[in-house]
Amino acid sequence: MSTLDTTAPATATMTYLQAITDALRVEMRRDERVFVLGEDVGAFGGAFKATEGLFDEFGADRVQDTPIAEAAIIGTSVGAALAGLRPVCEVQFADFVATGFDQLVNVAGKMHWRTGLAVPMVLRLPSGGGFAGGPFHSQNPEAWFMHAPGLKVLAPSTPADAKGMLSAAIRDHNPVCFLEHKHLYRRIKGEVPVGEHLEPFTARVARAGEELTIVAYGAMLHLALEAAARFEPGRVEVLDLRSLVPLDEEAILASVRRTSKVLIVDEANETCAAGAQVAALVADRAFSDLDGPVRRVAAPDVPIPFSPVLEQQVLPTADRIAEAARELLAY
Amino acid sequence: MSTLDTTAPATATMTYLQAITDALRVEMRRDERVFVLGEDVGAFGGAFKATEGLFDEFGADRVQDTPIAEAAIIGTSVGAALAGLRPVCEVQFADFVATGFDQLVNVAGKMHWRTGLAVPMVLRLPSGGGFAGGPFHSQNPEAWFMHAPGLKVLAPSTPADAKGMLSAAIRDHNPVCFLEHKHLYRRIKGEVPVGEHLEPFTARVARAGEELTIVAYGAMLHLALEAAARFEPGRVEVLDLRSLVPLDEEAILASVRRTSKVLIVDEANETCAAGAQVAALVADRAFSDLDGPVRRVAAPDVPIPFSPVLEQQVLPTADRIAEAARELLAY
Amino acid sequence: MLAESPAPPSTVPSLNRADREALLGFLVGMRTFEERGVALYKQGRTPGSFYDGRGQEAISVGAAFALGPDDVICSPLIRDLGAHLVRGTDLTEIIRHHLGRDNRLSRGREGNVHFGDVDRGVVGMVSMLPDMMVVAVGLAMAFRLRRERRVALTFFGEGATSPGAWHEAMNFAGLRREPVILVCENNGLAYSTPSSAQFAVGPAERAAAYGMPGVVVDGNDVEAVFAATHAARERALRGDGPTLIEARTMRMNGHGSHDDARYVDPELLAAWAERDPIATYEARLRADGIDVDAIRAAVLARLDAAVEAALATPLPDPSSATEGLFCTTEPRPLGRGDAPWSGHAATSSGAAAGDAAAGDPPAGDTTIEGAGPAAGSPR
Amino acid sequence: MLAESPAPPSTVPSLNRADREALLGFLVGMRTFEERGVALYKQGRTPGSFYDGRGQEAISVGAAFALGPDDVICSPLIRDLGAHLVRGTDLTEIIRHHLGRDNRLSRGREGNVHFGDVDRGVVGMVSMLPDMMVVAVGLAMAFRLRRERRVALTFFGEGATSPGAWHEAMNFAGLRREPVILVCENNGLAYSTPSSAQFAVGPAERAAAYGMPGVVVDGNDVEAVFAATHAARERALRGDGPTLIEARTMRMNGHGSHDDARYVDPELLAAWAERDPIATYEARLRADGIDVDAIRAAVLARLDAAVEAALATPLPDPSSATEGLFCTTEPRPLGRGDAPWSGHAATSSGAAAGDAAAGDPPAGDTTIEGAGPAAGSPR
Ligand SMILES: Cc1ncc(C[n+]2csc(CCOP(=O)(O)OP(=O)(O)O)c2C)c(N)n1
Ligand SMILES: Cc1ncc(C[n+]2csc(CCOP(=O)(O)OP(=O)(O)O)c2C)c(N)n1
Ligand SMILES: [Mg+2]
Ligand SMILES: [Mg+2]
Repeated sequence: MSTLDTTAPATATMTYLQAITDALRVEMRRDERVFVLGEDVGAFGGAFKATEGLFDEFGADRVQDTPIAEAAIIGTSVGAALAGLRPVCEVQFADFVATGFDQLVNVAGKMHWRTGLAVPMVLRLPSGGGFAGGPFHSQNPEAWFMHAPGLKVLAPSTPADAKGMLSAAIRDHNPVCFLEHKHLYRRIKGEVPVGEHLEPFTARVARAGEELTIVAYGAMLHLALEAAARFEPGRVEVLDLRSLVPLDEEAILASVRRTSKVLIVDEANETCAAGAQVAALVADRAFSDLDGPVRRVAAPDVPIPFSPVLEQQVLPTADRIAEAARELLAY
Repeated sequence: MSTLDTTAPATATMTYLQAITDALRVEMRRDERVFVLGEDVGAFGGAFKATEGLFDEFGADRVQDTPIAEAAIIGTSVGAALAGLRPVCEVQFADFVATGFDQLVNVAGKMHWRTGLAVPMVLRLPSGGGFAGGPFHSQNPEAWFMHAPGLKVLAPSTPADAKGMLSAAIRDHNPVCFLEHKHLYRRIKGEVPVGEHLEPFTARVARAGEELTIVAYGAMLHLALEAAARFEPGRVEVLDLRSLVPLDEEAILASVRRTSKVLIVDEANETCAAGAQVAALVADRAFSDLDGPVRRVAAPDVPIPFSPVLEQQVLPTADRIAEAARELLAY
Repeated sequence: MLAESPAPPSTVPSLNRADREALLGFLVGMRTFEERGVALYKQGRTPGSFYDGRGQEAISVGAAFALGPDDVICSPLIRDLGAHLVRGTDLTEIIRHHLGRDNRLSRGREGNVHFGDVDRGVVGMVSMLPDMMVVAVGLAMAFRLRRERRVALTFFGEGATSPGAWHEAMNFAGLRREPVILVCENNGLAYSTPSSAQFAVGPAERAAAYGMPGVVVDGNDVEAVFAATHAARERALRGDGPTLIEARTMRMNGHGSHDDARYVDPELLAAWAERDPIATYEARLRADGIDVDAIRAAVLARLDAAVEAALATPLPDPSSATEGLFCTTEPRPLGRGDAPWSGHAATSSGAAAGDAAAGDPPAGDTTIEGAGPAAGSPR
Repeated sequence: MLAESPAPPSTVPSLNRADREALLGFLVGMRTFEERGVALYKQGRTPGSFYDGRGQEAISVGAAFALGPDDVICSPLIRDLGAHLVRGTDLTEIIRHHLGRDNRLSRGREGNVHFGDVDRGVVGMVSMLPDMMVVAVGLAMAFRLRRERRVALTFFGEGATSPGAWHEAMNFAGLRREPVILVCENNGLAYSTPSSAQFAVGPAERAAAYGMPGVVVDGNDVEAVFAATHAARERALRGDGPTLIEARTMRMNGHGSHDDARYVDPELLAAWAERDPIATYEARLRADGIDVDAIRAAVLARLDAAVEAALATPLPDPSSATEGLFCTTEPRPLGRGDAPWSGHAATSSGAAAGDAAAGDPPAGDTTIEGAGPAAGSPR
């Protein structure tokens, strides 16, 4: 995992959630223009406790509770960003972004191209399913943002990436949608560099292999790794996209050129998902290297059900990924 | 062009826009549950005159001017649909749908699957560019809807289809996003069956060919036909998708299996567009039939510029489609 | 000053002894159900999350009790279980739903208080606040356009008055005088956020900005909520348009069962506990000679049986998850809910609600299934 | 009753002769520019569409005239060309922009009144109404957080008070007392839709529902608009929060140049024509001995030169269309706009606007480029 730091920093074990809080704290200490806002992010520390402790350290001006109003949360952040501040706003669940969608795609996303004015802001989006959240607390809306020019879209899978990419997002001069997967918050722990830590918006080979590339990101990365581990070492490569916009096309193409086969995993609903774009890319620019169809494992096009037995039927599982990998390897 | 009627109906020459008005009039006469609502759709007849004459014939209850409030236009339509009416609402420009996005994707789209309650409503979306409308009056938002389960998505390219598919959408029991391309409104004329006319939500071979399939819909269909006509007859097939949800996968696969090559055209921004889904479908399920890469011509990922010289640089043109077709034919 | 009260209702609704017994049954039904729900959740038997309306029972019960059978509720929210009970939705089905078992309300697709009952004129909520309020205005519009004598009723918290959807719904309702009743449950909190960080001016005061009356009512007094809703319904049926009812109350538990609500002042909670809507109503009914304990016992017996039946229910068939995204058959219409108030009993359509408002119910009442305390308790 | 007026301003702003000449120059500048714009559009030289603010010139001119150089306008809308002129944006650039030629404001990416001027503290609008109002509240928040003495000002039509974004912006502004001035241009029409089909209660009356004053002002009286904006600015700088100014006016042309506005009552138009903001102001200034014809002549000369220069400008380089989606260098800050009112001249920051409000401008004024009639005319 590359960092922009040149010296190897000390690390600490953190959950994915702690890594996020750490990034916020480090960046807020470093740059007084950075502030956070959102529903219940203040003294309460946020619905998931991502902003815990920040109110005490930075006060009410820099850790702002807002009314329930996603369009205003996003839109006032755009204004603050135009004025030179660096807002990091939280939508309580990524699902609710639909109520502030217009400010995001039409105001924030198009501003720089239209006017030359930068909108340095981060929209934190606790996303994804797997814990019986039901149709309105489990969505993965990233493809909507990918289809809206001018937004960067990040979806880290590890604590170190969560910290490094959130920090880099805060320093970026553009509106960044930061998808933090709720189901990783407390389940995933890892070594995270202490202090300042930045990760570039590129993909990363999470496991090397020669015969098949599994492309995944967010929570699906872990299922992809689990599935890959069921095959002999060195067969299945797993590529962690980490960033969806910009999409690291070269890393995808390089991997597929090496392995000749590709399986793409989306937790999101299949149609027009991020994986559809990856598939289209591969089918165009790596066509002559392909030795098999471009396969996908994704949630079918239905809302995410509540009852765990139904939810597991809809969300990709390590079993289904391994099964698709097996078929492709045998193709 | 198939219709559900068994007798061949009389036809009349209509513009694409007149065909839409005709569909509204015929369906409103046929079913008193059908009513239209939207900004300025009443006595004024709508920004594009699609509802012209309806107010005089059907009165203020069935042709309702609304305040400027897309979420309420869509949300009250959901309520009226739950009560058994058949609202047809107009968003003045498709671009503004982002302000009512939440009601569409979270309320309308998920209702039947969640509760068993049907939401028979149509959302008319004047969409697309090509007339110096600039970044906020030229968008093609259909991929957002395709990525939101529970919405049907139609995008006709001819007057007859516009009428037949709008009529069928009004009779459908589900929320339907009906993308009517503004640039076709008055430029495209054709023979349209008079009286009741229904078209199924399937694709249609607009021009037959053996060596390459161009997949397109909406305004792009006409550019695709123009490009195809530059090659010898019988070489280039043009498939008009007409419906994006449901997507006529069999028609796409059948065509590509025959021609072995495919070029997909999107007026929308490239990333995660409808064409990405079509490309992913082909790369998976027609892989063994392919004799060349799955190519796309789409708008690059920037807002649609105002100045015609810039707009023509961004939107697909017949030249660029023909150029890509030439390359693929030679592959 | 903004007008905070509407014209006095043209008829004063009366509640007879059976009505009061029924009201208490629903209140106790909601409380005991939710207590059991919290326990099942803490035992790990309920997936996801659990939300309750402890301390707010009088609002959903009192409001729903004023409705006629053809009226539609769109939607009861997370504090509004009482509305479902009043409409008569089967208790076992509700528990099955909470537990993610197969059930007629949601087929396991939805959880916690995200359910409606199509057959009883109750549209289930979505999470996005207050989207269903907009939908309720649309239902009311349909009723008005068809000249039907029915209303739509919607619930929302004071925090849900901040999103833009609230404004759009208020504007459409007020401008077009839709027959809709807008019940704001002001419990002073939106998750951890107090009203002082939510808005500068209270909800009822804001109603005037939309050309409709805003009525403040004691949300812990079930009869006061009933009376205000009844008046709002009459007004709507007269064609005079919507009413915003702000029912003042207090959320006595955390936002959900995962939330210990440490951020709430204990003294405030203690003060509100004195005004508990059930304890106070029980005392009143006891003083009237009503056998409160019998009502409680009947409610509990039903609850026990329902929990047992629900726990014995299988999980939904996994393959069902992808079925029915689109409606392919003739749409199911919204059905008629129970309308247990005696004032509705004179007619079966509820159209004569105003006329039938005074006096005891006529004999041979067919709207309420059964009689006596059990009638008012949840099924 | 809702409060419709704020406390009287603490200082009464005074306009000297040069100010009045400048104001007339801007008014005439807007009118003549737009008349020329309509002509260019009808000649087919302007792609897309053309919108104008005929009859409403006094609002954007009067409001912008009250601002200090560090204040930000976010955003002038389709009837607000005057605000751009007051801030000093180059006229030739604006015409280039309209014609889709290469230009510094939009590089041909945007058309009609969709432009701002980064260097002059003007953020260009988006079409979605009233999104930029929310952004203006965010700018004001930043000013408050940094304890800067500046305000944000936003414009919106009465029709744009219906979308949810309006409510969210009003709530954030009122609750947090942001230093923002909310200028509602009530011209009675939203495209073809009259106010009677837009809302039940007028915009200024609704301000009280957000805890802020709503001031009604004659939108055809440039000095009245100026005074109301000046008072709102003082209030904001004092930390007392936002003001909604409802400027009543009439849209004298169609919604855009494509619209013949047959739906507007001709008698109403005739009545408003009597109150034309330019004719009435010209009469007043003429009575004061000001050489109105000289102002007109100077404005016209500048306009002619600008149109000629713009028509000679090349189209943008097609390949530039895909550049610069993302910002890759240090963000450009918003610059300072012209603040031609003499009351600002005492300081260059505009911070002492209130203090410097009375009396003639000091000699050696450096804020206004040049002097006399031409100073107020568009560049
Ligand atoms: C649009 C939207 N944003 C955020 C949320 C998350 N959320 C769920 S409940 C809640 C608080 C609601 O407060 P209030 O409306 O007062 O209802 P109460 O919980 O007090 O009954 C929030 C913020 C939501 N459901 N919808
Ligand atoms: C959210 C949104 N919906 C619809 C439109 C289309 N539209 C453009 S201007 C307009 C009328 C605006 O009326 P008003 O706010 O009164 O401004 P005016 O044109 O009178 O200056 C409409 C409906 C829009 N721009 N934004
Ligand atoms: Mg509350
Ligand atoms: Mg107007």
